[in-house]
Amino acid sequence: MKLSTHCNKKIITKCWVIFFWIMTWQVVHYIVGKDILVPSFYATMGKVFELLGQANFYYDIGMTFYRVFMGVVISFVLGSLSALMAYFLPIIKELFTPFVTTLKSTPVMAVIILALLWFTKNNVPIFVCFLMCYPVVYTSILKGLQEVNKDLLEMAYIFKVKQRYILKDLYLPQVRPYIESALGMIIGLSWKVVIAAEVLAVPKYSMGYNLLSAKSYLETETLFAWVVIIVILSSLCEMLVAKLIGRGGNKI
Amino acid sequence: MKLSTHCNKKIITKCWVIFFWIMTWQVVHYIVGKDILVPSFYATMGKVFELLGQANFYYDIGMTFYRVFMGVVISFVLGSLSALMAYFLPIIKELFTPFVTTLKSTPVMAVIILALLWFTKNNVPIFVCFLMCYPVVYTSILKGLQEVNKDLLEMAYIFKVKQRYILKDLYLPQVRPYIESALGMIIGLSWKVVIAAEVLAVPKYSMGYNLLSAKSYLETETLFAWVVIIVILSSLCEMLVAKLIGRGGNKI
Amino acid sequence: GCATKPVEPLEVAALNGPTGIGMVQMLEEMEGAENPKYNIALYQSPDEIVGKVVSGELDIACVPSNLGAVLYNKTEGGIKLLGMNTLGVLYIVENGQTVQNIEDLKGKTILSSGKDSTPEFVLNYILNEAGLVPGEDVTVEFMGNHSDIASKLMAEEGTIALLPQPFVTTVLAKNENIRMAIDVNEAWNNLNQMDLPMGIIIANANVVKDNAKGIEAFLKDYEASVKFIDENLEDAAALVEKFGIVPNAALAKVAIPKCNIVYRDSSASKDSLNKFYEILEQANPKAVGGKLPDEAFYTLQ
Amino acid sequence: MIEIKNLSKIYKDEFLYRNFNCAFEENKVNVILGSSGSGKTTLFRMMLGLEKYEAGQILGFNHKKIAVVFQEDRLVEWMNVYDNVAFVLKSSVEKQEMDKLINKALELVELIDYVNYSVKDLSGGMQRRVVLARAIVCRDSILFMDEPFKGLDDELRLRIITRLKVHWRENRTTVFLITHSQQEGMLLGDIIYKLAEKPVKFYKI
Amino acid sequence: MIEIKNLSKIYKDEFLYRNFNCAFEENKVNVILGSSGSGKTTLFRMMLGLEKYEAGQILGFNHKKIAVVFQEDRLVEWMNVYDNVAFVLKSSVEKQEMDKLINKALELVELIDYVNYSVKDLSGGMQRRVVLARAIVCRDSILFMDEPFKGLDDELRLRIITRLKVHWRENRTTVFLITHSQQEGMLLGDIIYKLAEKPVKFYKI
Ligand SMILES: Nc1ncnc2c1ncn2[C@@H]1O[C@H](COP(=O)(O)OP(=O)(O)OP(=O)(O)O)[C@@H](O)[C@H]1O
Ligand SMILES: Nc1ncnc2c1ncn2[C@@H]1O[C@H](COP(=O)(O)OP(=O)(O)OP(=O)(O)O)[C@@H](O)[C@H]1O
Ligand SMILES: [Mg+2]
Ligand SMILES: [Mg+2]
Repeated sequence: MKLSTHCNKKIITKCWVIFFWIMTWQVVHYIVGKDILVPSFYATMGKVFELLGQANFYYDIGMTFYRVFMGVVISFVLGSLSALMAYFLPIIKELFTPFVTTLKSTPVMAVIILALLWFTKNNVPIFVCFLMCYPVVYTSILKGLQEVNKDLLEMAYIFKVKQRYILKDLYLPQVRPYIESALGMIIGLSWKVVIAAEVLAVPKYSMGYNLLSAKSYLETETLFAWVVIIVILSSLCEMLVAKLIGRGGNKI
Repeated sequence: MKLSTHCNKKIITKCWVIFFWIMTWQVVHYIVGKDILVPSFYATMGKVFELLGQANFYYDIGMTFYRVFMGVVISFVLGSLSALMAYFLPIIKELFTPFVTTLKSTPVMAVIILALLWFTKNNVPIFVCFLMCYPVVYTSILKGLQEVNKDLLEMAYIFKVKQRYILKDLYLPQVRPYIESALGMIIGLSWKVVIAAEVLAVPKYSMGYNLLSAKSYLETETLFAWVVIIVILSSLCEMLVAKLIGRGGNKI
Repeated sequence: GCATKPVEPLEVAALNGPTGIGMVQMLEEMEGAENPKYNIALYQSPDEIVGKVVSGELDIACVPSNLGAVLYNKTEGGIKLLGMNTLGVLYIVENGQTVQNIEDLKGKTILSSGKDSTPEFVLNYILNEAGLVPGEDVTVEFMGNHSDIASKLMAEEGTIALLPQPFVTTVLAKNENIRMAIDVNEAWNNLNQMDLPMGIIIANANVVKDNAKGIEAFLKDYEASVKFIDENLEDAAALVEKFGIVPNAALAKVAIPKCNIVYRDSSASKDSLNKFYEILEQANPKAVGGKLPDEAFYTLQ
Repeated sequence: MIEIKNLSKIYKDEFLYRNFNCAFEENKVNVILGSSGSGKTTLFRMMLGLEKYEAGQILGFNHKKIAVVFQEDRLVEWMNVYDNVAFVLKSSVEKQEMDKLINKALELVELIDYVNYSVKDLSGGMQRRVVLARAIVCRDSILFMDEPFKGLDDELRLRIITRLKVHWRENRTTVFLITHSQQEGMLLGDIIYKLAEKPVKFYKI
Repeated sequence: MIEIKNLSKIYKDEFLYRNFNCAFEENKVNVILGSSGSGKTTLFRMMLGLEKYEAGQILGFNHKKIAVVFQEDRLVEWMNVYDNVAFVLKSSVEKQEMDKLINKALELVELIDYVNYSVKDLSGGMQRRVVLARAIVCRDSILFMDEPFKGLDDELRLRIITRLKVHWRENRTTVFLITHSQQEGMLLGDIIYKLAEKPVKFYKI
């Protein structure tokens, strides 16, 4: 009983918040006063539902989702592995630091032609996503590892606890906030980057392509509808991951 | 004496690392076998020095640097302020969460027309940089605030320590690793993003414009030279900021 | 009172390509002028121009021809056609010797940029007319921008690509194995007995109404500028380099004549433009903003 | 008078305190004894307003200044000894007076030679003494102390206790002192309470 | 025999240990007394290999199993009581035997009712007892204990000490025990050492 009232209250707050932002949107719409620059919320939602009725829509989403998923997984796995290696082996850290700095600041545009050569069109967005997300994961997790409580590590070392338990029971829970913050950052980032890269590489089935054509034809409502869909999908992903992480272990 | 040998050793390692990556570059150059895709290190360095001799070069760099600087400062200041507000006022957090999620996943390309309308050519890159960096700062610093030691806060509360000392002496040192990791991430990101946005908005004096024209005219060596310059500048920035932070307070 | 007021300069936008080349003389004249008649800015992408046209910040703009129709429809008649300034500049180029005419493209892959814009529609049209079905007989691979295609063309033998000027010139200068295989504009001309309109000049309808004199003067100057380019290739090339449209004058000298820079006023452009729009509309109505522009687009009153 | 009325506190569906009543005297040293896990720290936390309780009232603390020795040290790790003590003072005391007060407190706990040591470089007992100094430096405050002498050797502890005793008598300080040592209780306490376990009952000794 | 030879340790340009020599007996309880800040914990840390020293040798620990009660608790906050104890065992002991060992150890420290409590929900003294259990659960290990009974009330402490005494006698455990209480030293120690301050000298009592 008590729990459910609490839940209800939370949902009501959420509704108010969403209402607030929709109102802000409408106000901006009226101020700008041009449908082709800022369409109304109502028109945008209309377009969203129109899109939902199309068969191709799901295929486009599926393909883009696949790329986002691969991009996130690859950059997360490689990012955490290399952060781990860099943490445990100073020489690897020395080697990786300039590499990651380079990755962090190399403009995507400059390597896109190499990317197009190395990968097929469908995979270029995955590569670009990796390029953007990997340094974020690496930086964040390495920082997390460096902040791990040294007292507990000493304790485990003295008791000759096996490395695998130390990793699982001591490192993981303490690095988790950093992992969460990294994931929180790259999930949003990856949607954005994959779609931007789709605009550059133009794979046949992709949300980026739809966005591009909406823009070329000045169909601002469709453009906004896609943005709404992207934002919703990315929030869903984030919520899903938060759930999975929350279940995967106890909170620190 | 002892210190200087230590320093020397570090520098020697650094040199080896850089040498290693240059070798890797050359190997890739030979494998790809086409100057227009991957020019040699030697040719690229030649171009770098050629660029260093041009007067315009410094103006371009100056303008881009100004944009990066503004982008970083604005997103850092607003990001930390809003993370602070979100941490202390739950209602603000509720309001901001959907906003930040939206920012995190809105493809830049989709708002570029709007951005071009709202800002002048020179400032669009700053706005785009903000769009990318702000959520990173917000997410990271909010996470850091949430991980602050509650015991010490209780202690300060009981002793009726003034809020400003609590912020300065308790929060700041504990949130610092998160601040550092956020700064580490956005400094690289901002160079990349500002330059990408410059390619889209093409302000008259900008590195992005140079990159673009190098690419348009298929001058791959110049392109690589610019990438090298960007990476060096971004590393310098990062080092500078690390120094400033390191001096600004004691390590936790 | 009107005469004493200093005249506000007209805000003019052109793209950093052939449309910009057409204006180099005007750019040169405006530079350092006391009271410039025009504020000319060169833009890299149409995106920027779109936003500013819609908001009314720009008075005159040079845009790709299909974008003119889109803007006309989306702003509900807020713009008008001033004239046509660029004709076809598209070529199919090849790193090799296999393609001599359109039929040779059967079974091949063509790289192209400009998804959803003029190059795609034109290419599809001429392929269809030659009895080739795009997607079945010929694979068309779209890429984000011209320079990526150009790089790939130079790096890999056997690549076939659809490229506009002045990229074609740049690529040809960099690698002697690359040659122009098909002149797409010629093909279009043969099929339609009409020019292929690539770029047009448009103006804000309010400005056309309120400042008819200014517009008229602009068009005169533009025509003069085009003539100057035709007659003084050497000087024009130098200016093109000066304003950073093409990196060096030597290259510009080769590229300019291929860019098909012209000036046709609105009535002279109407037929070829209308034909072009009809073809686009058949392919995809969105490409002209939903429907064909009506008569008002072409008339200046 | 500090009064606790009908206090009830539940942990994990079990009453730790149930209709608990008691009154403490001001300007006295109130010692609280009780076995491990009997609820002493919880009582402190409720009195300090750090822990919620299911029912009852705690009266007499309105707007009074309070200083605490928590059971755990709660030192600010990244500060030196001086700054740790200064941290709780600088919101209310001038710099110059603060210096004097801090020196006095550190002398009392025999740490005056370590003012500039980072607390990480101190031994466990020395850290505890910094915690002690941080509490006693606050004049005119009600003192809450949860095993303040934990980890100090007998001789040192006696010396400090003797000094504190004089000090508290003079200033008529209100002190709440949790300890496990009967001896300490006897030495310092004006009144001694003993807790009996769940739900807690109080005995004055 | 565990031997320390010519050990020198410098902190902040001052000798804490200087050409320090001593020998401890195996299968005995070696009690170390000394005032706060005299260098007891540092000695432990050097013996355990956690702290570097400028010169000398520490012999006799090769490949021996070791269990420690650190001066601070060093509990794994996000685990419950059982898991905290199990953490140091599961690398070497089978699940079934582990259960038995843990139960015995928790019974010894009177915490058997709290196996599933998160350590954050325990009182300070109870947490200390978990730390104690985590060390004594390791059979065949050399025990290093830095004030293991800190924060326990007198009665409980005596009960635990009595049990440990029997236990250690039976198993001929090698124990190093730091304490501040002479009484504890007398009760448990086979040999008692006393540290005199900087640079440290040792007296056998
Ligand atoms: N990291 C360090 N840097 C400088 N000095 C240190 C450091 N660690 C310990 N010391 C000094 O060494 C001395 C001995 O410390 P140690 O922790 O060994 O004392 P102890 O005998 O364990 O005292 P206690 O009973 O209070 O725990 C202290 O004076 C302390 O200030
Ligand atoms: N957060 C909590 N959740 C559940 N039970 C708790 C919590 N905090 C304390 N307890 C329980 O309340 C009881 C009293 O705890 P408290 O910390 O007050 O004991 P104490 O008298 O201070 O003991 P000690 O001398 O060991 O510090 C203990 O049995 C403990 O397990
Ligand atoms: Mg307690
Ligand atoms: Mg010690």
